Amino acid sequence: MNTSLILENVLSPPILFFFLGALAVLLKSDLEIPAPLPKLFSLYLLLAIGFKGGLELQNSNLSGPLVPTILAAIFMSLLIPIICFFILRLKLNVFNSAAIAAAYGSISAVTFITAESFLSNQNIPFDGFMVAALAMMESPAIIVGLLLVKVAGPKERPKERQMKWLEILHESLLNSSVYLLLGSLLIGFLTAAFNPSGVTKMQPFTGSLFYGVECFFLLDMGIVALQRLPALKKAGSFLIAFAVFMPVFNALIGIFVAKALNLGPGNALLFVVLCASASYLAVPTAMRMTVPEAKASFYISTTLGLTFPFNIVIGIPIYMGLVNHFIPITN
Amino acid sequence: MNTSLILENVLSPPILFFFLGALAVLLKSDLEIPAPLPKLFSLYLLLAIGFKGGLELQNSNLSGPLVPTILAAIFMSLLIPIICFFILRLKLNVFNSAAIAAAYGSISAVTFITAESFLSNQNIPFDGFMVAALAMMESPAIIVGLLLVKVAGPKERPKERQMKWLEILHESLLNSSVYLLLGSLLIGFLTAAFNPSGVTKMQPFTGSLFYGVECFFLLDMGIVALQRLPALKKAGSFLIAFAVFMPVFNALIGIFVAKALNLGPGNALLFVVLCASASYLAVPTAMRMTVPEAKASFYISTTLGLTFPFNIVIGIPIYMGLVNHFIPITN
Amino acid sequence: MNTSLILENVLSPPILFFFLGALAVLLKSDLEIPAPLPKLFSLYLLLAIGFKGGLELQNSNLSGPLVPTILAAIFMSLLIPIICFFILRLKLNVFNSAAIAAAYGSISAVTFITAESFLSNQNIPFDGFMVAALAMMESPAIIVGLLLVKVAGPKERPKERQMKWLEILHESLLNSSVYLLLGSLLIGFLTAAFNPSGVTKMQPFTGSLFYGVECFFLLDMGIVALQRLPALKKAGSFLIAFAVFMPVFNALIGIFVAKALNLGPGNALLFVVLCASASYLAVPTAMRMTVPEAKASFYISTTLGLTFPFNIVIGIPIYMGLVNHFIPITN
Amino acid sequence: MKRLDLIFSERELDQIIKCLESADVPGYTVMKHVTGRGPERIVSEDMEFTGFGANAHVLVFCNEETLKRIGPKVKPILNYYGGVAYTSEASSL
Amino acid sequence: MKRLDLIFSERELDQIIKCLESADVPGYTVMKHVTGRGPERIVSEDMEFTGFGANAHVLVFCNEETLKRIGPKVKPILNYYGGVAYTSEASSL
Amino acid sequence: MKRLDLIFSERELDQIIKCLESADVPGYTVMKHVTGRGPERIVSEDMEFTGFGANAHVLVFCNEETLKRIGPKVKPILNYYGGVAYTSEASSL
Ligand SMILES: Nc1ncnc2c1ncn2[C@@H]1O[C@H](COP(=O)(O)O)[C@@H](O)[C@H]1O
Ligand SMILES: Nc1ncnc2c1ncn2[C@@H]1O[C@H](COP(=O)(O)O)[C@@H](O)[C@H]1O
Ligand SMILES: Nc1ncnc2c1ncn2[C@@H]1O[C@H](COP(=O)(O)O)[C@@H](O)[C@H]1O
Ligand code: NA
Ligand code: NA
Ligand code: NA
Repeated sequence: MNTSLILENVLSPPILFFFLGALAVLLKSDLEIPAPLPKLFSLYLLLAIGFKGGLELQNSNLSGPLVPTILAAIFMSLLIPIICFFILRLKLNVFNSAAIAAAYGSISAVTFITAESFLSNQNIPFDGFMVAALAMMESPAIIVGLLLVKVAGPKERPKERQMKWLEILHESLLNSSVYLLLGSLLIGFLTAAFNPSGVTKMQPFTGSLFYGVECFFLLDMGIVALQRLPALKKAGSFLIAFAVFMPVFNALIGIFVAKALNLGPGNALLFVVLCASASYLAVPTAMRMTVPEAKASFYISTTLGLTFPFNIVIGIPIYMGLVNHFIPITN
Repeated sequence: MNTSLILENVLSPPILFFFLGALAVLLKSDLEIPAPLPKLFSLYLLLAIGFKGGLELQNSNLSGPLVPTILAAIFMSLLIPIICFFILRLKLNVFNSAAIAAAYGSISAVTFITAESFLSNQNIPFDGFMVAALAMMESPAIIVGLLLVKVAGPKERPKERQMKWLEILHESLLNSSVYLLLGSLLIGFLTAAFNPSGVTKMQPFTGSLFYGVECFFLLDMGIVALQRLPALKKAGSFLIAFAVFMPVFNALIGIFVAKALNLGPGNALLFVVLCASASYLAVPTAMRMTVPEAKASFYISTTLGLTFPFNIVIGIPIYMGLVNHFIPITN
Repeated sequence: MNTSLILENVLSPPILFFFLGALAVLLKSDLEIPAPLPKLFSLYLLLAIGFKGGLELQNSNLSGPLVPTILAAIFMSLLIPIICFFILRLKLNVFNSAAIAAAYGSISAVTFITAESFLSNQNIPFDGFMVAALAMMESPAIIVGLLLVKVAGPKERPKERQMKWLEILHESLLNSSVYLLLGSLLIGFLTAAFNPSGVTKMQPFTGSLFYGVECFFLLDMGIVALQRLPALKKAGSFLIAFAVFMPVFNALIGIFVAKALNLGPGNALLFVVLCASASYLAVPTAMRMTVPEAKASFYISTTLGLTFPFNIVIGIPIYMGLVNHFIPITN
Repeated sequence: MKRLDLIFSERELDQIIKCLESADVPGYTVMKHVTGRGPERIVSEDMEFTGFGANAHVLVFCNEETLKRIGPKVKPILNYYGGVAYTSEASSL
Repeated sequence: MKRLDLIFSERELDQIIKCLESADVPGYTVMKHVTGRGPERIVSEDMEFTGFGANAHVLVFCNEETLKRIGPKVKPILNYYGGVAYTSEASSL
Repeated sequence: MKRLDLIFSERELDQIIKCLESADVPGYTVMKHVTGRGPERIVSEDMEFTGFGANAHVLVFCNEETLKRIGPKVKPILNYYGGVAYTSEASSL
């Protein structure tokens, strides 16, 4: 069954465009999407995800499994980095371990929307408010990562590298992707509440266009991800194994939490995908600023070069299979 | 009543995104919309405004209050800079006064479309041909500004700075934003007249997408406007007061002209907004070329840093209140 | 009759925007569409053309005149460069002749979509699978061009300039525009076959938006084309005549092949336009890499400065007139 | 061999290039979308969309005589609109 | 007159400019979206959209004394985050 | 310390960087989207979307010996496809 799910997933436009981008790098085609076009797509996607999430949050009346789900999501984004940190410490120093751990505690918005597309292809319902969970998982992971450095790092860190609390909060809450996502969420919420005609007028932009832009962006992500692979090879087999097995492990924890939360299969998959995915946007930029001792190539090549493709291509259908197995449909 | 109008206006997506951008600067988030993306949005908006205006111009059969309205608009864009000039001369030199005066005589297309969104939110009808008035108000203000320098400026201006008539006309009619707006207007007009199926095929691009791109652009405008504020503080309290009171004053003149023209409340608001708004695109670039003696930070920080936010956030609902008060609905 | 067709064609938004761009250069307006925005439009157009072509290819069940048409298209893209080469050799050296010949053997995707818009304006049906013919005509022309250099070129070409077969195939099949077009075609095909809901979700992006982006891109092409004209004047009257008469000549050959293939008037026009159009994207970049001895200004100013505008403005309606004349409608 | 660095507003690019051409430079290189601050004005990226905010950085490698021809041609423009010009020594690789 | 070329990650741009301002430079020029490789890291264009991948190239023309004030201010930043600084001779056109 | 400025078409960027790497440069900086004119061709921004119109400006700071290794590697490429290379003196801040 999983193979048929994988096949269905692979034969959807976003994943096919991802492959097209990756293949371009493999075949040394000169296809490129010059800067700042990828930035345009990523700004658009964050704005649209946030806005749509805000609408649905409003429509959900903030009721049902919303609050426990969000609390569980925050909990996961605190727990996962700690688990990751101890595993990574087996081979890596404190700085690299903390930075990678933070990335895996956080989320990848594009993995999330790929999972949403997958669900709507399978006609499995899910709640838009899951976007709120997504938005809430970015900052805690960053904070845990920085705390790990503070607690486990060398005491003789030069003075200018001693982090101040304010800086940590600033990096974790106000870095552009978190800020735009949360802001758009709020705007979507307010618009749905006070200005329903505004929702209709936004729909062609944030709604109809979304899938196409997603494909365009995934074309670029295919290029970018494959260009990270050489760095991953240099990083060694420990990190390669980590980048594939850690998401699955995190997904498994996620499934049991989802089950405990009594989520339906759609929401459960999204929750699991949030746990399994790793950040290559907000967290890396925050780490770059606050823990320059960590090797950027480590946390980028693992998250972007391997975990991201793994999740969107075969992870999502595998997680769906697991969800179907562990969470009976009567839910 | 005005407060409720202000609230309704503030709770619409474009204004909310404007605030989101402004807040990003205040909170020192690293959110930015890298060049040339703002240029993409502004080119798109000009093209779409022009095209839609052209359609409506065609559909209006060039009849009704069209011609007197346009003549009155041109008159206002000649009158306002002269009034502004004499006020500004109280404190500023000829060059700065003329440049700022020209900016306030001209218009801001984004303020105009925000007013249109406001009207359609309030279900108040207006005529698309008002775009033609908008298009006609850019050039005269530039010409008056340059004439003011010629007439009131020092006689010993170095030779290379003596403006030639051709150059003045070139700058005022062919600078990119005026040109694209007028050109798209003409294309919309011709398409509506000779190729109705072309209109339908353009609609998803120039029509459905418009509101969303407007929001995206206003997000950037929020960033840009707030970044102008420090320069405004340097410019002093005279200019700060000017940037808030002049639009209201111009709006009041506009209301009486609108009343004399017998415009309905929708068209009246748009007319008033044209009078009250100030240019930060066409005029500043034209002034930069022809009157380099004027301080760019003066005319940009006033128009963009204060008048623009003032107009779109509270100006428009205030003007609507005034229109409702002075122009009885039986009109 | 042709004049009325020309007029109808000229009064469509894409052509009007093309004129607007060209006029901006003539009048020295500072209108410009800064890089990489034109790249964004061209990537989008290739992606959308390919995707839509793939859908229609799937829907056509690969049956009917598809295979003979594609074979004939490949044949034309081999034949035309050879004819062009011998004509060009009358005045130009081997390198320039081969490079220009290759450009005319290949195709211009924007000319093609302008022809499609023209047909749908005229309510003349055509088959989407013609895009497959378009995609197949890029590479052969490049290969012929390089072979002509190899065969007819000086034997003492320095060693580093001796082309390897692999390089030729790489340049002709994997340059970004061919690659993106073919890849999107395949993705469209697969999506239509296995994931019909994916087709619906792509439609607002690849379908509804297309006409508007085409207009925007043609605005830029107007600017770019007119900027090529001075170089064309330098290139001399032989090349100027070539750039106008060669397309017509190629179109005539195309008409007889189309007649032999028994194509309906819509498909026939598209086939003829493919023959008549010349590449300014894939071929020039390939030639630049492999035959740097050829003057880039020659092959760009002819294809982009003259043949492209000629085809989209008056070529297409003329070819339509010829098609109507030579291919009786009973077909 | 000399190296000349010119930095000024993009709006004057055409004029400056005309000067360079009329001084018969062997070539030049243009970097656009450059920002900065001079003695008076800050040129910032965020105003670029208005056709306002960007500088161009033009680089010319030429011999001493050509440089002498360039000076009197570009200086008036830089004085009028703002901008800077610096030279240094360079030699062909 | 001296020419100073600073190359470092765009993320440190604000900090570096503050240093320059506090050293009272007469002006500076910023080129963003620059990529490259240093002794350790490759900075590549394709990661630019993440806010990660681009360097800034800052160019300052100033006199020797100003340069001496700049050094101690920017060097700690370059040491902390990476980046290079080179000077050469220049003279006004 | 030496400064090397290389300007050539973006299409040759990978090749040139390979040369630099094989000459063991300590680092390099790349500015893309650069335009200009050489003795023969004008490289203009408006053709950039075709993959045609832009140059790259590559900047290398290195010692004299490294520079000597670079020369013979990059010159054939510049001769074949066009492009220029100039050196000047520089010193670390
Ligand atoms: N001392 C300097 N060093 C580097 N760049 C400068 C310097 N002074 C001015 N510039 C550049 O030249 C541009 C125009 O200068 P100005 O018109 O004098 O304000 C500025 O925006 C800077 O990019
Ligand atoms: N030797 C060099 N020559 C030119 N640019 C360099 C050199 N070394 C470093 N850079 C530039 O400085 C940036 C930061 O260097 P680093 O932080 O030392 O890796 C690199 O990405 C390059 O753009
Ligand atoms: N004398 C020069 N000074 C500055 N840049 C130059 C010079 N000559 C050539 N270039 C640059 O090098 C590029 C390639 O030169 P070429 O291939 O010789 O035409 C040009 O497009 C210019 O950007
Ligand atoms: Na996670
Ligand atoms: Na006004
Ligand atoms: Na052809």
